[in-house]
Amino acid sequence: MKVLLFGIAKDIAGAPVIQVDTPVTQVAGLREYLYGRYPRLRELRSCMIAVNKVYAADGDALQPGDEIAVIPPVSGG
Amino acid sequence: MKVLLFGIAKDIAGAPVIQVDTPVTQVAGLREYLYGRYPRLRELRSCMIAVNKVYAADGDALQPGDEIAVIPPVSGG
Amino acid sequence: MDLLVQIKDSITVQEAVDFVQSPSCGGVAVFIGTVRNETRGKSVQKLYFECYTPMALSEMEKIARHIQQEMGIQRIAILHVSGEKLPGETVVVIAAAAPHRGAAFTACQYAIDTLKETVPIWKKEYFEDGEVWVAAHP
Amino acid sequence: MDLLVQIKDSITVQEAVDFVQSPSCGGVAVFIGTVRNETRGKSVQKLYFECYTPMALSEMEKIARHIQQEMGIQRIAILHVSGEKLPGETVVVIAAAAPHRGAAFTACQYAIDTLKETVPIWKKEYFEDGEVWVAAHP
Repeated sequence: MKVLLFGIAKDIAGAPVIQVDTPVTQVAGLREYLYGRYPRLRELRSCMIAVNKVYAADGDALQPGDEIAVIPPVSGG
Repeated sequence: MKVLLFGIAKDIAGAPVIQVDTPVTQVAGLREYLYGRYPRLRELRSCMIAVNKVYAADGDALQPGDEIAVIPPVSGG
Repeated sequence: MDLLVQIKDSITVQEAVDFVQSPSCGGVAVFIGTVRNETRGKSVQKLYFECYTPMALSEMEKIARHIQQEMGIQRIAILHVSGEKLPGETVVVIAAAAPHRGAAFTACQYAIDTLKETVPIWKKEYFEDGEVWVAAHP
Repeated sequence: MDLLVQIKDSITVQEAVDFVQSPSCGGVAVFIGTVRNETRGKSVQKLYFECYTPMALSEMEKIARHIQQEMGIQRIAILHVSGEKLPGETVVVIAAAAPHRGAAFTACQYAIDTLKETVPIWKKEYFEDGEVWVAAHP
């Protein structure tokens, strides 16, 4: 499973895309995986997950082929 | 004493400037004079008098040399 | 000078925005009024704006100064046209710049609301079958 | 199409206004955001905007559709830049046209407020002594 990262999350991971090799089937599981691999993500004001370009809740399921992204606090405008 | 007229007041008077020959010393007196000479001014939604480019109240005095104007309802913007 | 009030034949949004924008102000709110092609269901051919220009500029400046002194606005531009205008043409542009965008919106709305009540400018609408001074009668 | 959402290198106020203006809408409200030359007392050299473009466009379109369906707005444009921007440059333009100007102001403010909360765009500020992703930490 591939995960896109943006802004400070990209800097923390050191890459715009990472590969997740552990099987995760829910947003909550992915979040725990990411926090374990990149503890500094926990320091952010917020850290949302988007699935197929829509904000996802922790209980949402992940399917193979989903476009998954880590959304640190936005600051456009 | 000269009086400037604008918008529909100018149309009612048929001129952009009129001469007032009766002596008037207050805005209220001028208003009565104008209503007498141009009764259709009474039909307007409002009819303000400006003295030296400032809205005047009925009790304000008029001095020789004042710039006096009839201000029908405004509709800019 | 941090305020601009003008009455002229033709105005653009850009000149108002250029005047108020500054590197120290992050947000600009703008209002643009244009000639509508119909009013109360009747097709409008053109408008004519008559201005008591010196007093209108004075009233526009009062609005601008009030906004600067009471509403947290640093730079403001109020531009209005005079003369004939066709549907789609711009007749009024107001731009306000402020460090806080809420203040810029509030100021811009106050400016157009007050302009429509106090500034001695008169609009005549031309229809196929006649013409009328807007809002003159009850 | 009566809504326009775009992310690109450079945007102008005029293109947003041109899109929303129509002879049937008398009033247009606009918000323009520019790069400030300082933030929290520190001089800003430049900004960098990173966008998750497909999702950002989708969120911008949600804002635009909500405004059209719930707020009495006929035409709306939401434009945002990506990449490097210097102080004074325009980074966001929102324009809303409505028969009633109050609705246009309300919609414009709703759009910029919501954009800043939901649209996945990130701003990095460059100072003389370093750089920081805005609002990332508590």
